[in-house]
Formats: sequence, C-alpha cells, structure tokens
Amino acid sequence: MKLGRIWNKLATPKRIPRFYSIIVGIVLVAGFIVPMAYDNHQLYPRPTPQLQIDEQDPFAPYDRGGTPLTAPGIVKSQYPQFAAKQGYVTGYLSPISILVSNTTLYFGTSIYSSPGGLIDEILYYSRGFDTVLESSILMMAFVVASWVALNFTMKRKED
Amino acid sequence: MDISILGGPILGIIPLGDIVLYFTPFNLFMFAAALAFTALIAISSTESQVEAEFGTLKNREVKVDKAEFKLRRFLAIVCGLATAGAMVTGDLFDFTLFVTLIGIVNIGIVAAVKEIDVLDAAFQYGLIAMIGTLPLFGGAALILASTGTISLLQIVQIPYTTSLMLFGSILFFLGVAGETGVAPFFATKAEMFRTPGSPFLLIIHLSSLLIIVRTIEILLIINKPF
Amino acid sequence: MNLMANILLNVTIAFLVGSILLGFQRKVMARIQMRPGPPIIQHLLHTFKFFLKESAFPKTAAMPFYIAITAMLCVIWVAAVIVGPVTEGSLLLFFAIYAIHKIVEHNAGSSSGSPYGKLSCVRAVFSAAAEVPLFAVLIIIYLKTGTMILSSIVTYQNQHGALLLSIPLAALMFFVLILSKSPYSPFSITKGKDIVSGYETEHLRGYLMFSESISWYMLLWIFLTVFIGGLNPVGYLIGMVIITAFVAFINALTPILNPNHSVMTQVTLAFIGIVGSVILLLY
Amino acid sequence: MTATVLVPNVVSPVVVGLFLPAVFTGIIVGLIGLLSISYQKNDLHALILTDIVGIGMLIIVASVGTDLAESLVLPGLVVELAEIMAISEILMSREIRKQGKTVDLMPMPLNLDMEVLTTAPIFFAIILVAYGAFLSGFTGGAIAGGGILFYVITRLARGVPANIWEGLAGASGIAWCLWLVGFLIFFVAPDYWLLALFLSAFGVFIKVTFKASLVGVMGREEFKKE
Amino acid sequence: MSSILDLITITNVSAVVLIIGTLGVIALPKPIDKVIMLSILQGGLVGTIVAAKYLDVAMAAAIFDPIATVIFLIGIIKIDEIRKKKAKQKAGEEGILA
Amino acid sequence: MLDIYTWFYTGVVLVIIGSIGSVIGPGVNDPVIRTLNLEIPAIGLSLILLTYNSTIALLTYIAATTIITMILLRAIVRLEELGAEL
Repeated sequence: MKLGRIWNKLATPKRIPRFYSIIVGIVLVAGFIVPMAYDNHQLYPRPTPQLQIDEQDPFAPYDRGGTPLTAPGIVKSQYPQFAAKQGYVTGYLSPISILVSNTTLYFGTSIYSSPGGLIDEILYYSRGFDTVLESSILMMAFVVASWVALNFTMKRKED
Repeated sequence: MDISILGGPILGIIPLGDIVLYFTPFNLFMFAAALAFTALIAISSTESQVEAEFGTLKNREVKVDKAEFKLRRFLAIVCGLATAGAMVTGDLFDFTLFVTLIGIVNIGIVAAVKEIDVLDAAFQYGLIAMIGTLPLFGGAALILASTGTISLLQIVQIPYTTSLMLFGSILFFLGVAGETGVAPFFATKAEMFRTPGSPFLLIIHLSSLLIIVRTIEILLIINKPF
Repeated sequence: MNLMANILLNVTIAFLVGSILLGFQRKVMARIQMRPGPPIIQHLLHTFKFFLKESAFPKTAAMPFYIAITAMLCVIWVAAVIVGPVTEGSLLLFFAIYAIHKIVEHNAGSSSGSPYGKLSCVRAVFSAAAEVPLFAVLIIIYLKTGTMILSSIVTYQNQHGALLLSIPLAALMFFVLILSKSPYSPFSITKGKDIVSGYETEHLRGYLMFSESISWYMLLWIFLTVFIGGLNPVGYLIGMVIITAFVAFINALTPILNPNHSVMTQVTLAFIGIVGSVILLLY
Repeated sequence: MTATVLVPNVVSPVVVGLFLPAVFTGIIVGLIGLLSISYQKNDLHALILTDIVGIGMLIIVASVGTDLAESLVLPGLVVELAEIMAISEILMSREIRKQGKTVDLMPMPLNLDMEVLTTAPIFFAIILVAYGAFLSGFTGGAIAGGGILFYVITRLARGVPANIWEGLAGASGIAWCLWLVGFLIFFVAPDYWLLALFLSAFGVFIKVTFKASLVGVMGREEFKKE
Repeated sequence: MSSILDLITITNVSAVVLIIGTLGVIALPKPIDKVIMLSILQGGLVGTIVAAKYLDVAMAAAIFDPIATVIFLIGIIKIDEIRKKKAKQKAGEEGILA
Repeated sequence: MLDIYTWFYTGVVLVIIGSIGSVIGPGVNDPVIRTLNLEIPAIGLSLILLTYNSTIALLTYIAATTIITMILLRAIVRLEELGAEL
C-alpha cells in the first residue's frame, strides 16, 4: 500500500523538522500575495528615524520628555489606568546621566539604558511580565544546557 | 463581538501594566487543571520501567536516578506553571513567550535521558521549536502591525478582519504547533515519551494539548468571520 | 431545581445510560459475529464488580500519581456533565475537557511502569495528534453559527434547521471521533489487544469504567445536541441507541489498524473534513 | 536642547513606507533558511542554519518600527540565543552517547602564541564590565557578560569549573529573584517605583552578566584543555 | 564635479565597504582570509553607526568585533589542529597497513 | 533622510546575499565557513535595526551574536573532535 509507506516515512523523527520547514515556507510564500495594510495607530509610536539626532537632542532617539522625579514623560500605553506611576521611569535620569548629557550631544542610547528610560519603562513596568518570562526562558535554557554540559559533555564520567 | 460567546462570561481580570490576565469559565477550567496536575507532579515519585531483556528470561528495570529526577521535577513544575499562565494571559506576546518557555522546558525534561533515540527526538523537536520562532513571533508581530495592539481584550473589539490579520494568525498557529510539537508533527514528540519518568511526561503532553486548545480560542478572538 | 441535585441526577443518568449503551454495543457486535454475547447490563455489572474487588498496586508504579490519575478521569467527565446537560456552557470547554482526557489516557498508561502501558502511552500521544484536529469540528460549528455556547447553538438550530444537514462533513468528523472512542474500534490503538488492552489492564478498573460510561454518553450527547439539537429525553435515547448500534456494526466488521495508519487515516479524514467544510461554508 | 517631536500621534510615514520592504525581506530570508533546512541532511548544519530563520524573525518583528517593537525584539533575541545553546548541548550529548564510552577524547594542547591573546583579554574585559555596569539593565548585562566571557575563554588558567559554575549560577538565581521583587513593587507599591526600577535594572544586569560568563566557563573547559 | 564628491559621505563609503566585505567573506575560500574580510565588514558596520551618530553604540560595536574575530581565530586554529591530527592518524594507520 | 534608505537597503542586500551565501556559498559544507558566512546576515540585521533607531536592540544584538558564534563554534569543534558522523 503506497499511502501507508508515505505515512510511515513522514513519521520518522529526522524528517519532521524538514517537513515542518517546508510547510512554514509554503505559508510564508503566501505572504507575497497577501495585501499588507499597516495600521499607523500603534502603541508607543516613535518619532521619524534620525529626527531627534538631527535636531541635536542629547537624549536621541529616546527623548520622551519629562523631568526627573517631578514630571512624567509621555508614554502611549494600552492601559494607562493600570499603571499608577506611568511615565516616571521614562523621565528618570540617573545623576551620572544628567552629568554626561550636559557635556555631549551624542549621548544617545546609554543614558536611556541606565535605570530609567523608555525601554526600561516598557521592559520593567508596563510589559514587565514579558521580561519575567524572557529571563525565565534564558534561565531554563541555562539550566538545561549547564546540566547536560556538567554531567555529560564536560565530565564524561561513566554512567 | 464579545469575548463571552467563546468561553463564557468574564469572571475577573488581573492587570499587570499593559498585560491583563482575564478569566472566563473556559480559561479558569484549564488554569485549574494545569495547576492541579502541577501539584500532583510536585508530590509524586516516578515509576520504574520494567522491560524484558532479549535472549534471557530476565527483566531489566529502568529507573530515573536521583539528580536527574530533581532536575526533571523542577523543569516539570516550571512547565506546569507556564502552562497555567498561558491559559489566562490576555496578551498575545505574553502568550508567545509562555509557549516558548514551555518549548524549551519540554526539551529540557527529556534532555537528561540516556537513550540515544530519545535524545535524537529531543534534538529534532528542538530544531522544530527553533524554526517555530519565526512563524510564532513573526505572526504576533504582523498581528501587532495590522491592529496596532496586542491585547486580546482590545483586538476582540475590532469589528473587522484584514487579510494581514488572517495571515498573521495562520503563521501564529503554525508557530504554536511547531513550538509545542503536537499536531500535526507528532512523531518527534511521541518518540520522546519512551523514556521513564511518567509524571514529567504528563506535563509535556498536558502543556502542548492545552496550549493548542487555548490557541484556537485566541485565533477565534483575532479572526472574526462575521 | 437545586444545582447540586441537578448535577447528581445528570451524572447518574449519564452513568447508567452510558453503561447500558456500551453493553448494548457488545451485544450487537456479538450477534454480528454469530456469538450469543453477554447480557446488555454486563458493562454495568462489571463496573460494580470492580468497585467491590480488592485493588492491587504494582510495585513499579509512580505512587500518588497512579491513583490520582484515575480520579482525575472521573473528575473531568463529571465536569463535562456539568458543562453539558446541566449548564449548557461553552463548546470550547468540551474541547479542553477532551484534551485533558487525552492527557489522562496517556498518563494512565505510563504511570504503572508496565511496558504495555508504556506502549499505550506512546500511542495515546500519537493519536492525540489525530484526534485534536478531529475535535476541531467545533470551530466549523462556530463558523457556521457564530457562537460557542450550547444553548445558543440549539436556538440557532431551531431557527435554521439541524446542522447535520448544513455541515454534514463536520458531523462525519465528529462521528469518526466517537468511533475512535468506542471499544474494539479500528482506531482504538491505545487499548489494542496487541498490547494487552494498554493502560486498562493495570488501573483501578471501577473508576475507569465509570468514566468510560460517562464519556460515551457525553460524546453521543454532544453529537446529538450540536448536530440535531432541541431533542427531548426520548429523542436523545433513540438517537444514542441508533448511533451505538451503527458503531457496533463498524467495529464488528473492521480490524484494528496499525498505529501509524490509524493516525494518518484520522488525519486524512480530518483534513478532508475541514477543507470540505470550509469550502461548503464559503458557498 | 530638546527635540520638536517627542511622541508623534501616528507612526511616521517613513516607517510605514519601510514596512513592506522590511516584511518582505524577513519573509525572503526566512524562506531561504527554511528551504535550506528542508534539504539539509546534516544535523549540525541544520542547527547552524536555524540562525538564518531567527534573523528573518527579528526583521519581521523590527519592521513594526515602534518602541514596542523594539522591546519585543529583545525577547526574540534572547529566545534565539537560549534555544541555540540548549539544543547544541543536546546534540553534543547525543553524539557522545552514540560514540560510546570507549571514545576517549584526546587532550589536545593548544599552542596559541598570539600577542592578542595575552594582552587583550584583561583590557577588554575591564572595559566591557565597566561599560556594562554603567549601562546596567539588559544591554549592560549582555555587554559585561560578553567581557567576562571573553576573559574566561582566553585566560590560560584552568580552574575547577564545577565550583565556579555553581557559584555563578546561584548568584544569577538570586539576581532573578531581585528582579522579580522589583517587578512586584511596581504594582503593589507604585510609590516606590524608583526602588523597583533599580532592583529590576540591576537584577537583570547581574543575571545576564553571570549567564553570559557561564558560557565562558563552558568554553574554557572546551578550548583550554591541557 | 562637486555632485560626485558629495556622494563620498561616511554612509556611502561604509555601504561600499560593507558590500566589498560581504563579497569577500563569501567568495574567499580560506577561513583565515574570510576572517580578515569579516573585519572589513565590521569596519563598515562601525562606520555606518558613526554616520548615524550613535557614538556609544559604535564604541560597543568596536569592542565586540575584535572579540568575534578572536573567537573565530581560536575556533579555526583549534579545528585545524584537530583535522591535521586526524589526517596524520589516518596516514599512520595506512602506513602500518602498508 | 537619504541616509536612512541607504542603511536600510544595504542591510537588506547584506541579509539576503549573506543568507544565500551561507546556504549555497563556496565551501559551506565546512561548518566553520558556514558560521563565518552567517556573520553577514547578522550585520545586515544590525543595519536594519539601526535604520529603525532601535539602538538598544542593536547593542544587545551585537553582544548576542558574539555569544551565539561562540556557542556554535564550541559545538562544531566538539563534534569535530568526536569525529561524529551526523
């Protein structure tokens, strides 16, 4: 029975990733003909690329307004009612950051990746749960990899 | 459209910033089931597998050794919690991360075994899980691009379905199928179940089936046929 | 009526009717195969007998788990009765219940440590891949009626006629699913006689048979409610007897398929069913 | 001087214009990767090629072009990294098992007399760790971790990895708890948001740093076997 | 004339360098040559980042690029050694057989 | 403004050529060469991230690529050492 043989072949572990990738590939090809309408009313929109840097903003490209500890920055989140201190993280600058941003125009990213800043607001506050998961994923991967490495690939004890 | 025609009326929400968890009877049932099984796993010991040996009349007993047992139980509990979380989350991207976490933990549960066949299956499943991140995250991103939001409670209020949303959700479904490794790419996963340690194997199966069921709810929320 | 009493009544009905239907199925099969066969109430008697017998636990079993898994099977099917006849809740919940049923089936096999149970477990995982797509007919129903709530589906059918006529392929898919859940069916690879009935050999049979009866009743109940709709109790009973007899005919005349082929047959049927139904819906 | 546009109402037309080319690029790259995997017989090559698929995924996510998209790229990246690590380890474990115990890996003295390798490590490591500490948070962790990793790989000393390992892993676990506490403070006591922010930022920083340096320990064992 | 000179900006030069590096990495057969071309490629990346005026990112990139190069060098040398050793072993075995 | 498009399309070209190169480029049957070629799409992606001004993502990506390279090379060397037939 020919059909039976095809079914048997498809059930071999080694073939399945290949089979799966073919299926995903076929679906992806459909992406070329699907009309793609981009909704420009997005959450957390950002200014045109390079706009802030061209205007010599020391906090480019992550300047969203606000003054440290007094006024919150502008954040367009989904549920502002669920985040009591929204915008404060964005507006926060650590003392070092204030110092450095006064001396140079090209401070850019580093200021905002120190505690405070827009990405911190999203990563730790409004979408903080995502980061919990994300670091859990990393941790689990490390648990798995390090366990296997310690017990099998590095020590290679008899077992 | 209202979310209550799918899983029943909303019984409550837990807001965590932009990520809002919601409970309908449907979500609550699966949440409770996942937690119940996780609790069961936490207190159970493993079985020892008895196999007949070739050529003699003796039996061979395959046991899970202590260190391996602890690691696998830990991973299984994490997997159970992740499944429970995925059942109630109301955020598309949060869901994808839960699914990925489940995928990696599933690989981990069988990664410590000694059978080559099982390891091979785990590796192939891992490959699928890695390929699956493209449709999974890509699909979520396309849905975000087409709707402007990834909160399911917001998406459900959009009255129409664009073709990009449909395309995104097909990709998303493929991604979930790859990440959890059940239908229709079943053989890799079934091969993994030959190893001893049944409570842990339960969680692999539990997570993938419940995730598939939940994905179907999510897809029905995103795509509105009428 | 008091909710608690309602649940109790419905569970009792489900159990009794389910058991007798399963007994009836055996009888029909026996007659087709020119045997006298056991009496119709045999399944019911068996269940009681197993509740009274002393239980034995294998030394190799994974302990609290081994017992809890059978209790879990009972719990989920009682939950199904609550969602179904008692509150007429969401179809998606049935989907979830069915998924957990597959999980329990799988783990009942692996928790005893017996190699036969293990094979049954591996096959349960196999067959899950086929049965979950089959269960996805619920989505076709949703696409057709625009709701997942059972009471609304019944109302829809009162207005537009039975779904059996408008989406026959979906009904066929669901029927294949029912078929695969019946004893001695060509798709029952998890309980095949080649692996000594799989997980069923080892476990507390009383609980297993109890939930088996309820699950059989519930599957038929869902089929009748969703595809024919608005029946009175007598109508339900007649419908169940007819389907059981029909299933018995099929089971008596077919062998058990090889696991791969069983799964792939189901997947192929599911594929045909889903694609066909979607095409029918679009027209 | 501050910018004229802080937060626009709608996404800038430049980004909207780039959306289609970016998504198509992502799809094309994904297709190339998928096709190559589909005819790839060798498992190691298939693993390497999944990286391409991951790049396709990141392009599609980035194409949305908002701040949200950027913060979604980060998890995508981490998932990719995590899965590659776990799966490559499983592949090695499988192969070692396949070869059997008799295959003794011959210790291979590695004579690398390159100037770069003796002077560069400390310098680079110090710079990177300092820079990472200054950045803190997610990126800081990655950068400082990279520094330690580099140092550990190239260092000639060959210590006892298991002990260091457990210490590092424990530290990163504590850091993870730190970060969880920070996250909870945000919602339980929003008035202490500054404390929460610092806990989160440094928790993640320490965690990511130690994770990356664990890779280094793994690598040292690999390359510096005497 | 000046219009042509206008084209010589950091961006365009980096783009050209990037393309050259790409072709080099793909086309050259030997791993060591590839590593050298990779450095050119990374130089192009740093140039582009500088053109975007993100100096601190450029700094990080400039630090990480040599690290990647060194990792590649270690890997290549190591793998070369293994292959040589294997070839020698094989030759030795054949010698014994002969 | 033109700069943005230059970066973006250079990135696109790099990503596509690079991935084709690491799939069917000369000598890619050697895993080391394949990993080396994989650096090209990685740099292309960096350019695309730069276009969208996702600087923090870019920074993290540059760091992560190094780690991924390291992991892959470790696997390659180890498997080569084993003489594994995959």
